[in-house]
Amino acid sequence: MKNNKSKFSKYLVSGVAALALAAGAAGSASAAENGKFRVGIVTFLSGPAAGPFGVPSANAAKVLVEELNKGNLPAPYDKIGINGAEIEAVIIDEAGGATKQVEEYRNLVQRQKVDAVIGYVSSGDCLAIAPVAEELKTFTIAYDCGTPRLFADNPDAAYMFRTGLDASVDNIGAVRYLAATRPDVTRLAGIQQNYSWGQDSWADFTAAASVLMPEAEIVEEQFPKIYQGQYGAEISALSVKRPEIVHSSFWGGDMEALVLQANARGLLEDATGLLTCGEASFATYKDQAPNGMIIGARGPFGQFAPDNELNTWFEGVYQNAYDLEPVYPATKMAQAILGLKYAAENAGVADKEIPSAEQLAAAMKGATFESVSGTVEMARANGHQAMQGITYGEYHYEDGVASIKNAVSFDGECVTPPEGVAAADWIADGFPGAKCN
Amino acid sequence: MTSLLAVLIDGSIYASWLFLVAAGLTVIYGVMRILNMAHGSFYAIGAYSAASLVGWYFNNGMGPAWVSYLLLVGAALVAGLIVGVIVERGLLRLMYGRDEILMVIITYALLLILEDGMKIVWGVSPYFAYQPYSELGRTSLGLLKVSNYDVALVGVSALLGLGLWAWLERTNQGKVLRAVIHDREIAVAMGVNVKLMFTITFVLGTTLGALAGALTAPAISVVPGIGIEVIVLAFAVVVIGGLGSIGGAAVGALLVGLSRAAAVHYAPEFELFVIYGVMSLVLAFRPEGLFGRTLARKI
Amino acid sequence: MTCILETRSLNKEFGAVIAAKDLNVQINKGEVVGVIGSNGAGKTTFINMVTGYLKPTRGEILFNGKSIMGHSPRAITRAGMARSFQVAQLFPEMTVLDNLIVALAAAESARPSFLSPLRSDARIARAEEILKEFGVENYRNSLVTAVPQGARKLVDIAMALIGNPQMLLLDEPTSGVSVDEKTDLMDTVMNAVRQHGVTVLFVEHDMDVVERYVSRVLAFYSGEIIADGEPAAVLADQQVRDLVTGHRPTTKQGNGAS
Amino acid sequence: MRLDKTEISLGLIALACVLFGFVSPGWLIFLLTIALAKALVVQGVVMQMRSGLVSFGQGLFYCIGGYTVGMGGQFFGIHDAIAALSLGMFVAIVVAMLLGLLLTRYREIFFAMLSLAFSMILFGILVKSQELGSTDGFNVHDWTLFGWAPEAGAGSQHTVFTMTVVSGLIVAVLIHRYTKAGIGVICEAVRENEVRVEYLGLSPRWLLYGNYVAAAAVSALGGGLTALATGHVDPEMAYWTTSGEFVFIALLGGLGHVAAPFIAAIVFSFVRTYAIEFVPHTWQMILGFTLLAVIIFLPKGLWSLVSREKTGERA
Repeated sequence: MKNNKSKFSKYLVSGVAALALAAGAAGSASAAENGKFRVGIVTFLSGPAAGPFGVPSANAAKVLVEELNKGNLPAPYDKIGINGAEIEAVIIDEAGGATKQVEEYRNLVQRQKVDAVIGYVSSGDCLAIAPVAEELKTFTIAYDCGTPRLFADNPDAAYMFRTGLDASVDNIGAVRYLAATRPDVTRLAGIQQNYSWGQDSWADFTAAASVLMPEAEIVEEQFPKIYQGQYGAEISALSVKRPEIVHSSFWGGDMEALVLQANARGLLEDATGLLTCGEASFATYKDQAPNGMIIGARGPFGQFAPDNELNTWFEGVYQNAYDLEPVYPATKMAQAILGLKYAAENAGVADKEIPSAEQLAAAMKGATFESVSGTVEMARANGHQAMQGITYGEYHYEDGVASIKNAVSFDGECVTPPEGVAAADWIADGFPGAKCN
Repeated sequence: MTSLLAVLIDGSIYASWLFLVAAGLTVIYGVMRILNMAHGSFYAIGAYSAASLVGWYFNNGMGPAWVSYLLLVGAALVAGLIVGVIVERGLLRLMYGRDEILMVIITYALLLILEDGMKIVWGVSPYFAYQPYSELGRTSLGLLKVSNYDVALVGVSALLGLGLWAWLERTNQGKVLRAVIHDREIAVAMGVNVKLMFTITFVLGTTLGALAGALTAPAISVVPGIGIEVIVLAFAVVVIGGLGSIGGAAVGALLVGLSRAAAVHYAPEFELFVIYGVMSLVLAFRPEGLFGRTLARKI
Repeated sequence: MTCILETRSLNKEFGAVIAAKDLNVQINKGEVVGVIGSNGAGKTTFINMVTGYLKPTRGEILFNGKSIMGHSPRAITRAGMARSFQVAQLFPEMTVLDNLIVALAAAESARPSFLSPLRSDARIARAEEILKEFGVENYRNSLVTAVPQGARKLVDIAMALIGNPQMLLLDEPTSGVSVDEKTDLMDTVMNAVRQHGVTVLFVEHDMDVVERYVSRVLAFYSGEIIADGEPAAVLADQQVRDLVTGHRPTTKQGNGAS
Repeated sequence: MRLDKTEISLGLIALACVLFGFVSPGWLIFLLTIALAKALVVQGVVMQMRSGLVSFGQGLFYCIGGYTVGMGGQFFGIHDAIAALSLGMFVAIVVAMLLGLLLTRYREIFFAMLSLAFSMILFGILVKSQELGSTDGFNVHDWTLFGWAPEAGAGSQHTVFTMTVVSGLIVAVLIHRYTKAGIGVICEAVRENEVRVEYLGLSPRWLLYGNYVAAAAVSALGGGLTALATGHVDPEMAYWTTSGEFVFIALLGGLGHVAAPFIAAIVFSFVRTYAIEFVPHTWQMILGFTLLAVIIFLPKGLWSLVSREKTGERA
């Protein structure tokens, strides 16, 4: 026994020493002193969010970085890489929960020495990362997560930015679309995944509906478990209440399964579906979604992105590389990368020099930059949150071709609460100061 | 009235699906005393095989639609057979005789491997095989419209359950298997080839899992992670019914299915807790599950 | 003479099988009682019921005049009735010494300590005395799975005796032990028992062993007691010879000791 | 209090860790903090494994510890880290005392499944609680230590690291004594032969109950420290896959020594971190193969590499 004990401490001490060595080695090996601009890209590579969001985003990042490094983009992004420095992307899986993501974020910044991080689909991950970004003073762009709490909980954020839209915009926009195209609707129902995203979406939607469509009533709401996949009972419960609109913030496999099942059982013939994330599966519905189903893209992304030069170019290279049209998560990733490039090239540093996080943040704050989705104004949350309009439209499928019809766009100021006002308060007060076209 | 009818219909449909998922799990446990955490992965493999085969069938020159039902089942049988044999011969065989809990953890490792393995084979994009689902149309019962495919699934599930029961109770092979379930040592002493019985059982179990996946595939989008979601559900059903009991799995599935449907219609806020609530309640009064056997140690 | 253990019309049914039928037994303090009967006659069932492992279907069990029906085995053990097992019930991953130390700690208190070490010097010393008393000191540091069957049986009995019981029930103490060792084993056990002044009831298949040590014999057949009395009288009883000992009132070989 | 060799070694290693904290890079400190905090949860799993029970729901107490620390600061004005951690352990003890009444009736698979069910019920409750941020959880910040507020960033990171090492040391010493004390050894005895324990006049159920409650407290401490270190809690802490990870680490280390869970947690963190970096698409597969390899080649866990104790002898 005695022998074992002393051997044990010897092992442990040598273990600790080995760790220290490994740390030192890893530290020096990946220090970003090779003149490249290192960007950490974090999105889902495994689990149910990988297919609809993570992989299109990672693919967009890969193809865009490749093209940027060749200097192939149209102006104003025709400079090679970022500010002339070649981009090196470190792609990390977002699966595994917030604790693990905080650990991986620290690895990215402190071990891999990235100059900026772009990522995060999950709101929980965004919320956990935000204070760490401030602590580590690292320029970070949340490209997709939608929680309003990102800046509400971190009002003094200096290094955290979001180029995607706040989720309340999705649902305010959805109600505005209904009010504009179907003003006579009176029976609303909803089915949401039972987690923050679904709960928040439904709260925003119902609040906005009670203001903009005062005649409408909520006839049924269902909150199945996320990733349940089987919605037989929920569809029955919705059907028997005869709703005219079925709102859902479902995404990915859940959404596709819901559309399949609800369509097969006639619910989507008797009622119109309204899917706030519906565009992400635009290419997969085929004839399994009814014509006239309302879909959104969480902003002017994917099918709803405008026909500007940048977007046409982006759709071209993406289609070339993957033989698919980019869906909204891909567009959003491209937007975040372009935002980073814009900030770096407007940070006032010499060519090929990599700006500091402070310089990047100063350049990004309140900036207006051109993107695949049109002009992006960093006009909310002290210049850290993008403000853009949102578009909804109807899905149509004829002769093997899917298209969008009856698209209606709403300006950013029409669907975004003014600076410093919480979405819930703004909705409750009847949208004071909203500027709609 | 409509909603009571809906609860019954939705409950039975969900129960039949649960039974399909749980049957393989309980068969494997009954004979081999392995609580197979990778069962969900076999489900997912079945779903992927079926969806990719049926998808391919319809994308390349539409043959008659009825062929696709054969393809669904065929894909599941082939996939379950191949994976089952590989896993049983290649891994589990090395592990027999280990602690029951250790076997759970071995299958947990298997789950991690298979989940990523599927990603390598099928990628992360969704697979669809909706044609068999929409082809059968639907039946209207007032406001309620029911998918005929779902109704057919209830029948398939019932037939499968009866078939399994008949096989165990009425055939020689089933009798031998029951002997193994009852007392493995005596079965060995009587000259039963337990190794062979284990292979047969495991392959049967994985094939049942794959079949459940394949039959579900037409109604869902086949994406990564679908297997993980069914494991805990299947466990709950099997534990409620009593580990190793086919009848128990059927009753457990009905109990969970009907309670869940009732919750969705009458008390949606409790839907999330229904399964664990039923399970805790049953176990509190019947620690071995509804049809589990109490085994007092002989001293 | 005072009665220490009494059962009144004790019955046990397993479904259709009757394992005990109207068992009325009175055992007095200081007696050494042998129980004989073929396999399945209900001997172990009787011990299991008396020690609380099996719940009787009907009847009453009194220990020192008080009912112990429905009490748990641990309560009955604490009340002063200990037992051994057909297959020695030990802690297979522990050494012989540790097995005894656990038993010592259990005898001291029903609530084991959270932080003070179990293997105290005092307990080790006491355990070593017991090892010597039972003649198994050579196996002190062996895992119990690595020692011979006889030694294992002795450890099993030693653990039962550690709690200073008033009564000890031995379930086939010599089963699985070679013929030559049986007498040694029983001598060791009976010496220890006599020092402690314990009432003993033991189940035994070997009639030699029975005759040698007991003052009274109970013969079981098919869940019933068919004879009760002096060994010589019981073993000479025709019914016992027909149903239990197989026409051999005194034989050298054990009967059905498998 | 007399310290034995193991305890002195543990103390020295803890001291070395704290000193090491001053020279190592931030990511490594964080990785070690989380690994050590998780190792405390694993200690709870191992304590139960010694008594023969495998908990697939230890995430319950991990989550309770984390949420109590977070809610203490957010809603009840308990900002002192020690007070919050103690409260977390207290809440875990109360919950364990209730659930233990039911759970200790079960063994093997049934215990595993029922503990899993309870953990999932907490998960469900948290998902339903929008005030607590539902699945997004909430941030844990602004905590103090004896009235002193460590500066944000590296300062607080170091403080948590030191606190975790010190807690780890205290728990390790206590568990080391616990396993050698009456309850520890007799819990092992319950695993090996419950019938014999019963016939020694002891109640296996109450032994397991005491052990279950003690394990819950240790795990809650780990959860609380994790919350302080990551600055965030969410319901995923109670999800069954989190509990599965704890069982994984427990097996990786083995039951051989109180230090094993710590070593295993650190090894696990490194394997996972590098797997995610080098094979971002198939890191789970790497973990699966690692687990299989350990079960096949090191059935007594990593600890068997350190200690070649003879199986026939132990003192």
